[in-house]
Amino acid sequence: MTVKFNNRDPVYVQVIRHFKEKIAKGYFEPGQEIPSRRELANQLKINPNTAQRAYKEMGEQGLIFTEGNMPSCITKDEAVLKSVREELIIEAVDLFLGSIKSIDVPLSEVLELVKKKHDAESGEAEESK
Amino acid sequence: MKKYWKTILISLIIVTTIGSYYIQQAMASKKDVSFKIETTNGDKGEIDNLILQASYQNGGNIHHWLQISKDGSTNQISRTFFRDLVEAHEPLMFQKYIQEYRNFMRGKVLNPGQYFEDEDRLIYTTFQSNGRNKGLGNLFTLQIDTLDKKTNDSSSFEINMPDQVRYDWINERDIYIENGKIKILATSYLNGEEELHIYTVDENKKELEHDLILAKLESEERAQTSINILNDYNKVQNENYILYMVEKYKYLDDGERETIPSKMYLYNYLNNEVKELTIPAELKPYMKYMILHGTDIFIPVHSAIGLELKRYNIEKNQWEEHLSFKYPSIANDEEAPFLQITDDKLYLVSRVSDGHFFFIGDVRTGESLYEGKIINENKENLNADYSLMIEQIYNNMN
Amino acid sequence: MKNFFKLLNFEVNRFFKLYLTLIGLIIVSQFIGAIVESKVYMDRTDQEMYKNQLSMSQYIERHGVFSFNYVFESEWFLLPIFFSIAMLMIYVFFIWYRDWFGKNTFIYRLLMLPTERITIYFAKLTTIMFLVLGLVTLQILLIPIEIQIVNSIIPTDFQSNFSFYHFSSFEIWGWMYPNTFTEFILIYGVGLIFVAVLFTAILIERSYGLKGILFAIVYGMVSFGVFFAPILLNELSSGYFYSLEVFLMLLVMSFIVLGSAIWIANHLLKYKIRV
Amino acid sequence: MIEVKNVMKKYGRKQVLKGLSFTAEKGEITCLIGINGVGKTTIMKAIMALTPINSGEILIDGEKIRKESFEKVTFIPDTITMLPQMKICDAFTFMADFYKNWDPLRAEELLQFFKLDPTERIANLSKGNMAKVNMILGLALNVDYLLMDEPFSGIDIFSREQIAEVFTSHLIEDRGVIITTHEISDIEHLIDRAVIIDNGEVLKEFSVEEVREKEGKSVVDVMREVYRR
Repeated sequence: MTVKFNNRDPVYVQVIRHFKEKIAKGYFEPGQEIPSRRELANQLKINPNTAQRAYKEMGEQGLIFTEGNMPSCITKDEAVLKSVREELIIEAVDLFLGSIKSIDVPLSEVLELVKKKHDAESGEAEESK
Repeated sequence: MKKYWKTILISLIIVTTIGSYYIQQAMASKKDVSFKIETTNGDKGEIDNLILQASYQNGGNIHHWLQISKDGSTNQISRTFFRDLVEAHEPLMFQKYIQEYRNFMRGKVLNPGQYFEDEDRLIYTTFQSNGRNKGLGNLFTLQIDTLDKKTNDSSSFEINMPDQVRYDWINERDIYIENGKIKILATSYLNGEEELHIYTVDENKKELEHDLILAKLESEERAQTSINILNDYNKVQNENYILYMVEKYKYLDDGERETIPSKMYLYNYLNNEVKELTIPAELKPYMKYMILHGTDIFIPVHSAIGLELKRYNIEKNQWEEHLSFKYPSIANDEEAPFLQITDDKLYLVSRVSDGHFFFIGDVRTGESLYEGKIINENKENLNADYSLMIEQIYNNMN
Repeated sequence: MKNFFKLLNFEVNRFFKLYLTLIGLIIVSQFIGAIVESKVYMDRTDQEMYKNQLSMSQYIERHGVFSFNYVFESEWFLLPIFFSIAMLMIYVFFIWYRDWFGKNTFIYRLLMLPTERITIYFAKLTTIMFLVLGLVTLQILLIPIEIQIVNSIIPTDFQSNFSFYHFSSFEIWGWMYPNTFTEFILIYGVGLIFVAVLFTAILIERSYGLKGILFAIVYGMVSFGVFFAPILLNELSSGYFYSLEVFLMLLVMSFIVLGSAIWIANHLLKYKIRV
Repeated sequence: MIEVKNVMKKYGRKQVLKGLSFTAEKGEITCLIGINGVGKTTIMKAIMALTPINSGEILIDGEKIRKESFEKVTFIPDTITMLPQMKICDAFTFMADFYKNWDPLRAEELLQFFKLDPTERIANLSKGNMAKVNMILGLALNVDYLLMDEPFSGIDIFSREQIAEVFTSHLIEDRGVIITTHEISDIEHLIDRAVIIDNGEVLKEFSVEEVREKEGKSVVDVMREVYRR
């Protein structure tokens, strides 16, 4: 996996976000093993210390857990996983709302469009399969 | 280890080679040229205290110095570096001085002509030039150092030579000291001119009292004239007379020089008189071999049957009948025979076919005291045409 | 100590190729010399004998037998030696400057070795002496061979016997192969001091750049002065001291000069050296 | 910890370091940033006692540099420090000869990682490969501190990436690294601390993550600020 980082947000924050997305998308099953922080650093071409920091944070947020000196795993706690998903969705929606506020259109109309677009894309997606 | 083989190998080679080279050197010098004296006749005791300071040439022109005594010879090739450092190569008399009067001898020129010794004093005199202004000659100061042999304390004083005493250099030949008067025999050179002087110094007044010119050579005549002093060069004790000749010679076409009739003079320290010696015609050819000894003048004449010593007595100023020493002919032209007369003894060393003939005779009675041979012990180290030169024979006793 | 030997070995290996060529040069040139010179001599002899109808003995009467000086004083023999000396002199400087100005600045590595830096100095110093003594040894080994070569060409009647202690009667040999081991040690000791002073001078230059050149020269002259002070002193005092005393003074001075050279070098390498 | 305490240095008349100070922690990558000729390299040489300083002091874990220190801190200059005629393996034997803590296995590993042939003569190496070998000479030593002078300058992009990768690997982990660069962007994410230097002085010394977190600025942003001042 590779990630394009921006230089302004702390790298460890970006790493955590990256993990959340993966979880939300379901690439990571609950309880799945994740790469050691060294592997991670190597894969993402980041400083091991940063990877360490990211894992620490995620540990505190309960996203991952480590038993003894076993490799860390994604949490099995449904609640947390669910919250991650919601968090991302809400984030996205907030962003969306924020941008359409500027051009005040009635919500119904917008939703129409959204629905249409979404179906079309997913349709293409179907075909492409 | 094995990646160091080069270095190790080379070091081994270096050490072994250089090591063995010097071991070989040591060996070589062990079985080095060495001479010994073989008594053929007379009293062995004669050579007990003798030391012959000599040098030999073995082809080439390097002089190897060595000393020969009854116990054989010191070989000089094996001389260690340090033996050189302790003036081992200097004439024995000076080695003795340096041992006994180390401090007094510091920085002194080792030229017997500048020394005087009697039982209680050793005196050294030297002319020091004030620098070199060629042509006009240098001004000189005469320095006189005196060592009291008993108390071993030394004193010194200087005399500035008067202005007319200007020379390029002054070469001292002999010192004579009699009741407070120091007489210095010296040859002085200026622009090719040569003069023989007697400088008389008053020890107590510390001043130059008298400057006598015995002989003078103009620059042009020096080409075929020279002043020879026939006294024993190494004698530092008083001798009442100075025997010198103004030798005239001409060069033969083969480059050899031939003495032509020349004048012989005798100077008397006691009364500052110079008188010319008249030499019988038949002796003239030998005059330049004359030897002054005490009140006698000897003229050696080598002959088939040995050596004839013509004798002239100065006091009686007359010729007395000669002494003759008989021994097998030693006529030999490669090496002129060495002759020395000290303490009424005649020492003669002359080349013979199988070595060198060594003879000691009594010059009062004319009898032979000792006959022997100086031979090279190990022939293989010496070319057949080696030559041995005796510089001086010392008697350890005095 | 271990590191010293490693470095020594390393430095030796660095020069080794050049060293071999040098040795080869000497051997070839001197052997040719031995052959050529003896041939020339024989031709001359034959002509001479033929021209004036001389028998061997008569000829030897007049001209003497073959002398090894013909060989040992010929260019064939001497030039390669002088060349080698020159090479080694140059290498005294090269052995340092190559590490700075070489294609890769190796001095970085040397100075970063976990060992006292003065060890590098000692290693290089020993290397030079090592190379010198190597050639000295080579010459000792070659002489007998060359004598063999000559004697194989010159008929026995013309041969003169040659032993090693006559060897030291030629001037340069007198210096390169003194008569006694003591003198050998002393002479090459002086050589060592000379190289040490040069090394230190080089390090001064390396440490202070352009200014350094000036310092280096001054330092060199001072060392030289100190070293020869006793002799000078003795000259001025018109031989006041006996040779033994002068020698001892020289000995002391040499130790002072060598000691200070090493001390300065050590200080520079520790605190002042620049890469 | 390597402490550089107000070090001053002159070259002739030119003052290259004007009382410069910073510290580099073990286990962190500290980057000396600054345009060429501000004395970055000089500092590194000064730390290694490869050039004298006029005043100030430099301590490695609290001590001045000693011969033992060279088993603890090493310097990778921007040129290779082995003889051209040497083979790579020769160079390694040399290192093994003199350094107690040379790790031949790691050297091997790195050779394979960089895909280098140990029998290659150093003279014949490409610039990139030479830089890599040079890296190995430093990295295969079990030292606590690594000083690297412009490891990325003037070499091809792939070599850069390979070398960059090394920084994220166990080879660097737990060691203190000081690295100089005049081109930060390649390694912006690799470093922990940045020390911005301009004509012989430290303009700013900071932890990059902190700055991103608190001020939301990239290293380049910070550089812009400090230079503008």
